Amino acid sequence: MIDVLYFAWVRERIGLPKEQIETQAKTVAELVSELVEREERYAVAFSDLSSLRCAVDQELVEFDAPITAAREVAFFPPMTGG
Amino acid sequence: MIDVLYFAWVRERIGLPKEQIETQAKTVAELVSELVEREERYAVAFSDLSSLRCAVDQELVEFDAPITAAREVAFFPPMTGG
Amino acid sequence: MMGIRVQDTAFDAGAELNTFTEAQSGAGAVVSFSGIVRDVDGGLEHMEIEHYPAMTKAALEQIAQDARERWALSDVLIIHRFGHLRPRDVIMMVATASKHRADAFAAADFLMDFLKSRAPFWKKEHLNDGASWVSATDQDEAALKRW
Amino acid sequence: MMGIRVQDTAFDAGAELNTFTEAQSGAGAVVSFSGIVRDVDGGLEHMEIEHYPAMTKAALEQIAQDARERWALSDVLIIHRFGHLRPRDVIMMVATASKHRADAFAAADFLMDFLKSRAPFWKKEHLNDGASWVSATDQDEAALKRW
Repeated sequence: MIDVLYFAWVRERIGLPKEQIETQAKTVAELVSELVEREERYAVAFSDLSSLRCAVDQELVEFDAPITAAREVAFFPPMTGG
Repeated sequence: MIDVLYFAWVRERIGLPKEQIETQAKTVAELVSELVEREERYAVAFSDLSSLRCAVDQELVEFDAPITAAREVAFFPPMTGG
Repeated sequence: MMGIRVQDTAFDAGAELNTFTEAQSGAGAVVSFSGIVRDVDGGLEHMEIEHYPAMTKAALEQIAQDARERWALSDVLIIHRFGHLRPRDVIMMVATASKHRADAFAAADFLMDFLKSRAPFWKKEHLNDGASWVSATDQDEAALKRW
Repeated sequence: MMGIRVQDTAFDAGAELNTFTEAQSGAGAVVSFSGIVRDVDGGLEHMEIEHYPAMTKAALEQIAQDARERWALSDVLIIHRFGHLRPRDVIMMVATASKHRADAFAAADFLMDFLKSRAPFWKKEHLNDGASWVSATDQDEAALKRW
């Protein structure tokens, strides 16, 4: 089981801030593929990966990052701090 | 008659902050030459013009600037504001 | 030294600047930056800032640490709000202290570039006629390449 | 807008920053710089700052005006002390406000470079073992060439 978090418009499109997911995905990209196949709202949220960023265990990573040992994966748009 | 002002170590070497001078000098440089011939303390203060700056009527200028219409000439070391 | 705060309450940027300045010994230069909620053509009702609580503080500490490794800083302060903000509210501030001014200036500029694109905050503008998430700009991403 | 003050009394940099920030409408970025009297290896008793009263304010206004012509600034503040200062006293501050942060940062940096070498102030350090005028550095003069 892995915690998956969504922020900003990703959260709004998927409709929840956090969920626990049972997955065999080895990378963030594989996790995305699994989610996209689940329901339309995931397919919409993940339709353009270039407009998304992800973090594994609170570290910014690329989509090919491994998640086999991860406890938490987060998806969000490019950040707009400051 | 022209007001001549001295600041910082120029003031200290010449021994006064301001004096009125009767001069026919046409440029700052000519005024400096006149002053240098007056007394040793002026010769000391003006011995190295590259370490001095001057202003005519409160505007920074080069030593070849005209002073025929000037009311005030000031001499000082490079500024150290901020 | 280094101070990092993430909070939903307002803070007094001037008081923070004074406290920061007074805490320094040996610094000759203090630079501060304040980011302010701009009204969008008079139509902004409020701004909502979302963040990633488990990640935010560590991300800001990392950015501050990177700045400390690049410049001779005696101190760094970062305060960033989240939650509900109104036009003209101060969103965040950074302050840097150093012996000479070039370090404090460069570090504050660097901190802002990285805060903008690498700290997990997202802004949503609630306008008279609807709400929308603020988009990151290519310019913000390009700014990172300066360093 | 533009505020220029030359004074022998102390000022509250934080309060000035707040007043400056609150006066802005439409600005998203405020940058401030404070210059602080550094102790020189523990030996500084006080610093004396001399200036050229008839020229100082006009020179600062010219520098501020130059900054306003180069960047999109909504406001500029310069406060500079003269007279008798002690270690850790704030000598001077500048603040700049703009819509976007790049303008405020560049303008504050520019103001400081020109204040340093083109505003008629001279610093004298009174140390335990004697007094001496602070020398301008080649670095200060070189900094002007950046602009």
